[in-house]
Amino acid sequence: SIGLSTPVTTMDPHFHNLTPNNSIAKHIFETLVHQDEQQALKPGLAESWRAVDSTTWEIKLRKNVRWHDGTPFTAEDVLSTLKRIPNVPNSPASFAIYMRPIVDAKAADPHTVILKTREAHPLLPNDLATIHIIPKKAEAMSTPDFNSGKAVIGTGPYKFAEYVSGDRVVLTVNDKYWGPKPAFAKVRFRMITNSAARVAALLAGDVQMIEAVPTADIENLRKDKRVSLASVVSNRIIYLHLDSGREKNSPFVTDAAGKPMEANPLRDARVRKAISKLIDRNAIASRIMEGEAKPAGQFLPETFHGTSRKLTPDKYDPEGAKKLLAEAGYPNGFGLTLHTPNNRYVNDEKISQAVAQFLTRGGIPTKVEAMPSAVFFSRGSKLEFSFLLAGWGAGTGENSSPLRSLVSTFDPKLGNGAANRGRFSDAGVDALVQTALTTIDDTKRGIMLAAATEKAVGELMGVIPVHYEVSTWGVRKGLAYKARVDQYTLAHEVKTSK
Amino acid sequence: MTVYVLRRLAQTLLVLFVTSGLVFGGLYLVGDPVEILVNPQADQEERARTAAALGLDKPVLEQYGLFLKGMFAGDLGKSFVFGRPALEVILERMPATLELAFLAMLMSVGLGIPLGLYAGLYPDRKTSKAIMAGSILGFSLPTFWVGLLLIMVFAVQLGWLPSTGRGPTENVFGFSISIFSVEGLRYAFLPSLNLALFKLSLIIRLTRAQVREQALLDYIRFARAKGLPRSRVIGVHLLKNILIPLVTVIGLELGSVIAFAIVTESIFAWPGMGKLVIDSIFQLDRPVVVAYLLVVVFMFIMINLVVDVLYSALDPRVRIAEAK
Amino acid sequence: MKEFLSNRIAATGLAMLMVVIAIALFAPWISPQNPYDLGKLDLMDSRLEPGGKYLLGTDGQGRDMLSAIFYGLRVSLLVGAASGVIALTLGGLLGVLAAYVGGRFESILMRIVDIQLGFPAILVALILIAVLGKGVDKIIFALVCVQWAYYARTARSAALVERGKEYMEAARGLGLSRTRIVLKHLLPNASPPLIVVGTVQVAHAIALEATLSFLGLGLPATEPSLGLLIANGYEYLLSGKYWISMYPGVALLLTILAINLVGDQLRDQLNPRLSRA
Amino acid sequence: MFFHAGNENQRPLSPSPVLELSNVSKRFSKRLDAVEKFARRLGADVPEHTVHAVDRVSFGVARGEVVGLVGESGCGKSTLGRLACGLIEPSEGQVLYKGQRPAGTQRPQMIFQDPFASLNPRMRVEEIIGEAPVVHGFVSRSELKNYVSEMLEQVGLDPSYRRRYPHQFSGGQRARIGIARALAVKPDFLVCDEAVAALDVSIQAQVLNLFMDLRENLGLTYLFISHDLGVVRHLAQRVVVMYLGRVVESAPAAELFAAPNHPYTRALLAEVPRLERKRREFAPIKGEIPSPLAPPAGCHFHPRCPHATERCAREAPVLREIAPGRLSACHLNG
Amino acid sequence: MLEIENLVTEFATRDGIARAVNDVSFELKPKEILGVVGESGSGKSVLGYSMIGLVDPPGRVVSGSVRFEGRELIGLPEEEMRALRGKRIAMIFQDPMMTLNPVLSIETQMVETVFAHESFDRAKARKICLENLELVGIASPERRLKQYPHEFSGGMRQRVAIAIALLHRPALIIADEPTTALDVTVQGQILYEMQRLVRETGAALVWITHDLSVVAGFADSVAVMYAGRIVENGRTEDVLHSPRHPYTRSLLDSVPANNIGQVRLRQIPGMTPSLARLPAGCSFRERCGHADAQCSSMPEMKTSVRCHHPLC
Ligand SMILES: Nc1ncnc2c1ncn2[C@@H]1O[C@H](COP(=O)(O)OP(=O)(O)OP(=O)(O)O)[C@@H](O)[C@H]1O
Ligand SMILES: Nc1ncnc2c1ncn2[C@@H]1O[C@H](COP(=O)(O)OP(=O)(O)OP(=O)(O)O)[C@@H](O)[C@H]1O
Ligand SMILES: [Mg+2]
Ligand SMILES: [Mg+2]
Repeated sequence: SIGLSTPVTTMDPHFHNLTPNNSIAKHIFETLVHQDEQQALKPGLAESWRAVDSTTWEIKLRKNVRWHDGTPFTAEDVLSTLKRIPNVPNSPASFAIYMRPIVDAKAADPHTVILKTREAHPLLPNDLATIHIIPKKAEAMSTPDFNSGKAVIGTGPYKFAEYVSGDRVVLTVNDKYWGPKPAFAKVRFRMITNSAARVAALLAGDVQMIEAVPTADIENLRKDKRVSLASVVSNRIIYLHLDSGREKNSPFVTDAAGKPMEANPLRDARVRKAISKLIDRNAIASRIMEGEAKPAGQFLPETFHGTSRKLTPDKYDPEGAKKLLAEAGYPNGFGLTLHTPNNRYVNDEKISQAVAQFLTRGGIPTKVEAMPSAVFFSRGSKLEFSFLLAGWGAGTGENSSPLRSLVSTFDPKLGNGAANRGRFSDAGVDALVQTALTTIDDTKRGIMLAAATEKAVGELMGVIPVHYEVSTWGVRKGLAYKARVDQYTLAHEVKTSK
Repeated sequence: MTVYVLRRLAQTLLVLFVTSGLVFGGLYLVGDPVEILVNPQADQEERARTAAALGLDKPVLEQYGLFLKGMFAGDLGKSFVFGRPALEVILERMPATLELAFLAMLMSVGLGIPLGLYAGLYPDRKTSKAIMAGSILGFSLPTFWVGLLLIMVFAVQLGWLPSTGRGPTENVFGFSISIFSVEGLRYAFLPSLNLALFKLSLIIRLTRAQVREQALLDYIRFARAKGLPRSRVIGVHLLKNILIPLVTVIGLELGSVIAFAIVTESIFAWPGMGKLVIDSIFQLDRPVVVAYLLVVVFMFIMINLVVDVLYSALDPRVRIAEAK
Repeated sequence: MKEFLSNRIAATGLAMLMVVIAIALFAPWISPQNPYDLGKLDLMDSRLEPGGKYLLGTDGQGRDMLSAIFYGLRVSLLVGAASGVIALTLGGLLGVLAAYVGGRFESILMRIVDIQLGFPAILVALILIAVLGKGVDKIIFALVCVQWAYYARTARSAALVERGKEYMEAARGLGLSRTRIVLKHLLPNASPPLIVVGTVQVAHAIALEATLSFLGLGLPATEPSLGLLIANGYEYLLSGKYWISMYPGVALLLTILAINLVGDQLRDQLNPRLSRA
Repeated sequence: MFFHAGNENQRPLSPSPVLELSNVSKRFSKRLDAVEKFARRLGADVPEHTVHAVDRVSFGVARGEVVGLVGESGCGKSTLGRLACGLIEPSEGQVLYKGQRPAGTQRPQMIFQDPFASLNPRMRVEEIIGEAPVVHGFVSRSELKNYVSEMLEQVGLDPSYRRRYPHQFSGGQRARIGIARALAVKPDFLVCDEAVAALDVSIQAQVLNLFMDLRENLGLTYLFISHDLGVVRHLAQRVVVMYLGRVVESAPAAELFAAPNHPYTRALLAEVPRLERKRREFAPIKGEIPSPLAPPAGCHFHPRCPHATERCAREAPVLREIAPGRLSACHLNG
Repeated sequence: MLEIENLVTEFATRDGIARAVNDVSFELKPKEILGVVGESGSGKSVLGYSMIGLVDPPGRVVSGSVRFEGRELIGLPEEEMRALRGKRIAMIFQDPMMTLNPVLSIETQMVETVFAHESFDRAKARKICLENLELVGIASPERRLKQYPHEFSGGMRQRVAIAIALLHRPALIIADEPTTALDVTVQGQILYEMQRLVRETGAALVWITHDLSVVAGFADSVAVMYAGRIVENGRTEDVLHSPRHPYTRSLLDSVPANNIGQVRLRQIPGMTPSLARLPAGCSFRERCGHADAQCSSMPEMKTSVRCHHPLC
């Protein structure tokens, strides 16, 4: 048994693009391109892929792969999948975004697929790593068909056995799987959303593995002989977004005495830098996160593609900050309210409190206002805040994702800056990101992305990175799990250890 | 009586209508579901697509109009999260909640009334004082805290009972029920105890207070003068006279135990409606929340109707107001 | 009063309650630290064990637990008492009135009660937070919202019984006004279950506030109540850092114990048959 | 006292009486529920319980008069008293007090038959008695204490009982509290429903004397419900006799006691126990006692009447004037 | 059959200890009817409760003995007492509204009394109940059985209570003002039935009342109570026709029948003293026309009267 932290809401792999759903889907279905625990691309149902020219990709499919019902896997299945994805009715979060660059898909032969993109799209393989392939006959199946299990036929290491909404998913091993055999014949995923209860279930032995071990229990579990932990720095950054869009009358900026202030100091990069310097990231990582976080200086840990080698987390430097504030014309500081969700990220509200604590001490009296994400994100997107805390997980595993969504100029037409709730805007950054997005050459693209990051974060502080979350799994003694940056909990990756 | 019941049922429709409006308005004020549902990576186009797919791009009044139209056709809309009819999602979870509620009420009524009677009849005994003090424990600590404590003690430390989850289910008349097996009861015990504690205390205290009110009245003395056995004096004469407020509170608690097992269900990972609705509320899954509220309000109306009808059965002086 | 004190348990309860109220009133002067001032907290002192610099240890933010409990008591008492009193008054009155007036007024009121009862506190709190933001006043408002209906029904049921009794007829015969009959005759006689439900619900309000806080819908985390402290410390329960939630829990328990001991005695005294007179 | 013979819609002949009942009926019925109705459909014998507690009663009471109302237990005396005070609404007919429906402070005061049930168990005697006078403003709060003490003394209770609760009194003491409560609002009309039944004779004497004094000094009017004929005889100027919801006879007290007309009245007087009597044998009532649930046809009294004829079983006799100021409902009167 | 000796029952009140029954002694033989009369509040009801063991806190029987059929009732275990109550000793309470349970039908309340002591089948139990209702003059007993107390008039409730007390034909009946709410015809009927019962079953009857005229024609002997004590006790004729205690005398003087032709009834001057603050000595002293210095000590009960200056 495995204790999951968030409920699995559907068995339809294309219905709702959500980590827990995808995680379960990855047991039953497979993607053309796999990602390893570091999100590095690996052959999946596709043995290989290459860009024939800047807009054409040729994908060679694996032979001798069979669906759970015994029929062989072919290019037709891939085409059906691509056809179904944009057309799942009522989907609250579809996978269509990953398909949008593709303008045409053909089967060159039963085991080769040719994809054409509108313009150069270097990230196509990364996108493909999110798309679960379903058999042709499931193309017309509806979401309820999947939930009932009727349509749940994949090629993955596990077969569907049972799904009880809100309670559990049971899978049995697929003996004919082409890849390595999983260690367990039957897996029960139990949804235990309360984190303390999840830990208790692990300690009581009711489950053998849990995901998202709460930070409060890490220290204790580490000492506990019955369990062991597996952790990794994830692809999720916790950052602070500042209102750098409004010239004046930012809603929650006040002067040091708490009276409304017309000028918006947050527009000034020096002020943003000063705020960054006021935060003791090490203290947050060790005290609030109990070591389950790594101070961040950019969007993704350095191991990821497109990150900068030069950027390091800002040092805690109240003196330097004071100087910068004075330079910017705010020697006496000013007042802020930090808005934060309180049920979205690990310890989100506590981090905010700590940040506020540091800023207050550094001469910027800061209040914290926490709210559930249901309220937070709506208000945040309506730009009702001046200063907010949020997080970003780069699903594609590449630095282009945060660059494009967080610090590119808000532009619905291009799909840029969708999560840019501070309305940071810099033409230089935009240009670099835009070019990078159409550069097929990985090295060249990487350099451009790193440069953009250095400018957007290192220099201009479009967002203030705080830390990367560490994802931790707990397993009973005798089991081992290789922690994944994408936070998926994959039963077939659990090994028995001696 | 018949007229009365029929009138109440007619009022029910109106009540449901008002409820749906309130929830619609309330959730509209809370925030935009798209923000929550959509994958954070999504760009503006995908957001717009989601809004359109879920019908959230229309003005809210129009959405409400559409919903009402559906409601009269018996369709409460599809869950945003599950993509299935909201009512179906709820009804699927209902048996789990109902069995928990049933066990919890059984515990609290079955224990609470006798203990309350005892404490009320012998207010000066040590045992009674202990009962009363103990009952304070039952409601002074937050449920979630007590819940975890129960898990820690009975599952982690002692290992007697499973920590979380629901036991194996059997299909009984089309509902999956877990409490007909010993294994199922083992799973259900801690959560229902957790739920029952508060009600238990309340019922003990209420019973005691009512007993203290009534036990000295002349009709009790007369019943004793008739030579009735003590059990009958207490179990019939006394009990029936104190029952009206008790039945009210039991009805209310039954309703609340069904409707708001939220915390207990999430701590014990019990796959019931409460757990569903809290997720749905946080995800702004409006159709589920609306459908849930309609179901719950309907249930409260029914419970309260039964309780009101019971009043006149319990006390002939209470005539249900029937406008002439 | 003399009679009150003659009961040893009740006297202890009263003494406890006085202490609790005193602590709540004087928290700013007797606390070693102002737990609400973020600038005074030191993250590096977080989760220290009891003893040493901080008598009852510190929480995850480096907040002194003792001070936090003192301040939290203040908030919790305010929330519990204010919401309890308002909801009781409002619900009790409306319920009794419904029973007395009957007819359409009763129907409408009771249907509103039905609706209100069905609304989970979470939803009400969430809507309030979205519309009004967080704060003690909002949480009190939310608690009153979800609790008045409960009182209304309890009060109505008791009043329905009393309404049929002869002394009500006598009161009408004296030409007393409706308001007076409801307030002076019906309400006191319908009150025993209300008082029980009331004392329990005050505790419940405090616990509910804790639950809402636990779900992130309660008070601002920077101004913790006892409930919020318990909720915050909750996650440390399994990890051996018991003090973060145990001490506020004990404080809450003692407070509620005191309220109830006093409440029990008061109720018995309000009943002329039981008081030794 | 002003009577209108018969039970049809006649207006009273007299100069406006203070209290006037015309053709008043009160029925209590238990509605059948769905199941019972259905059972009746199927022919089952499910009776619809209707009690004619008061059946087309008309009479008036003039200012300053004392009218005694006597009758068998369960014949509707208390119900009539409640109707007179406007505590219940008549099913038919009209009750007028000073030309208006009794309401608010404009109504006779009632002293209830059941002393305990009519006292609010959570109020102290002081509040029970003093509440209404303070509310209606005849007494200020500061005078209240003295006023209540005065009232208590009037009914023969020690003023130190002021701060007690009703349950701490004996039956007779409770009855006196009820009387004090009614007197405290300075009524000009009192409906005394067995007001002295629970009192021992010495207190009874004291209270009756009080009633008489009040009548003399303040001109109070009384409707005095009692079955203690000795008391009625002593107090009342006129007596109305009820039987099973109907008035059967009414006459000036002296005349009635001297020469009762209606057979029921005669039976009543014959049964009155007397102090001077020696130990005696009691005799059972002859004939069956009729039920208000199923009153006999014709004259309600005929099953017990020694003079009953076949006509009595058929036809209800009308209340008719048999002598000036005397009315009786009996076929024997011709 | 019934011997009561020096019975004392006290209530703890705010003003102090109130002796509601103070040093009461009397005897009762089978078939004897004892009328207990006295001032309201003089402890008549409490005396009744003391005999049947139903004095509730804050009251308690402090001392004395109640012997019934040779058994001491004071201190008898509750279960044995219960077996006697309703079966051998029955009591009819004073306040008819409060004695019947308002939420149970008359049928339930009667049938359960039958079942408390007998194991008949239901039909037989019902039959007994119907007979007894008829006995006390309730018409349509079949239908009345289904009704609830509040649907009865005051007098009918009282009759129901009497019917319940008579169900088992007890050996001792304590009737606390059972006919105050009844008209004379019905009262006559009940007195008749009581007399018959006494004659046929040899029951003894304690008849608490203030209707002296009923006592006159009905009781064999009379006990007059004042402020918790029996002040005069004797054969009915003797007590009523030649009272020896001044209180009894005044009582008789107040009866309306003895005041015919007078506008005002004679009444006893002064006020009943509060039981918790009785004057020292004879309790009637302050209201008595014959009181002198001797009366400041408590008179003994001598030849049926407790008075220093018995009238002759
Ligand atoms: N529960 C009680 N608490 C205090 N005093 C009480 C209580 N019950 C009765 N008493 C007192 O005991 C005395 C005797 O009461 P009891 O009821 O026996 O009077 P009684 O002779 O039956 O009078 P009545 O003829 O009016 O019924 C009264 O003075 C009364 O006030
Ligand atoms: N609320 C009620 N519901 C049903 N029947 C009632 C109600 N009140 C009174 N009755 C019936 O009405 C009839 C008259 O009752 P009422 O109380 O007026 O009698 P009464 O003359 O006062 O008798 P008593 O002298 O015994 O008090 C009785 O048969 C009684 O059963
Ligand atoms: Mg009456
Ligand atoms: Mg008495």
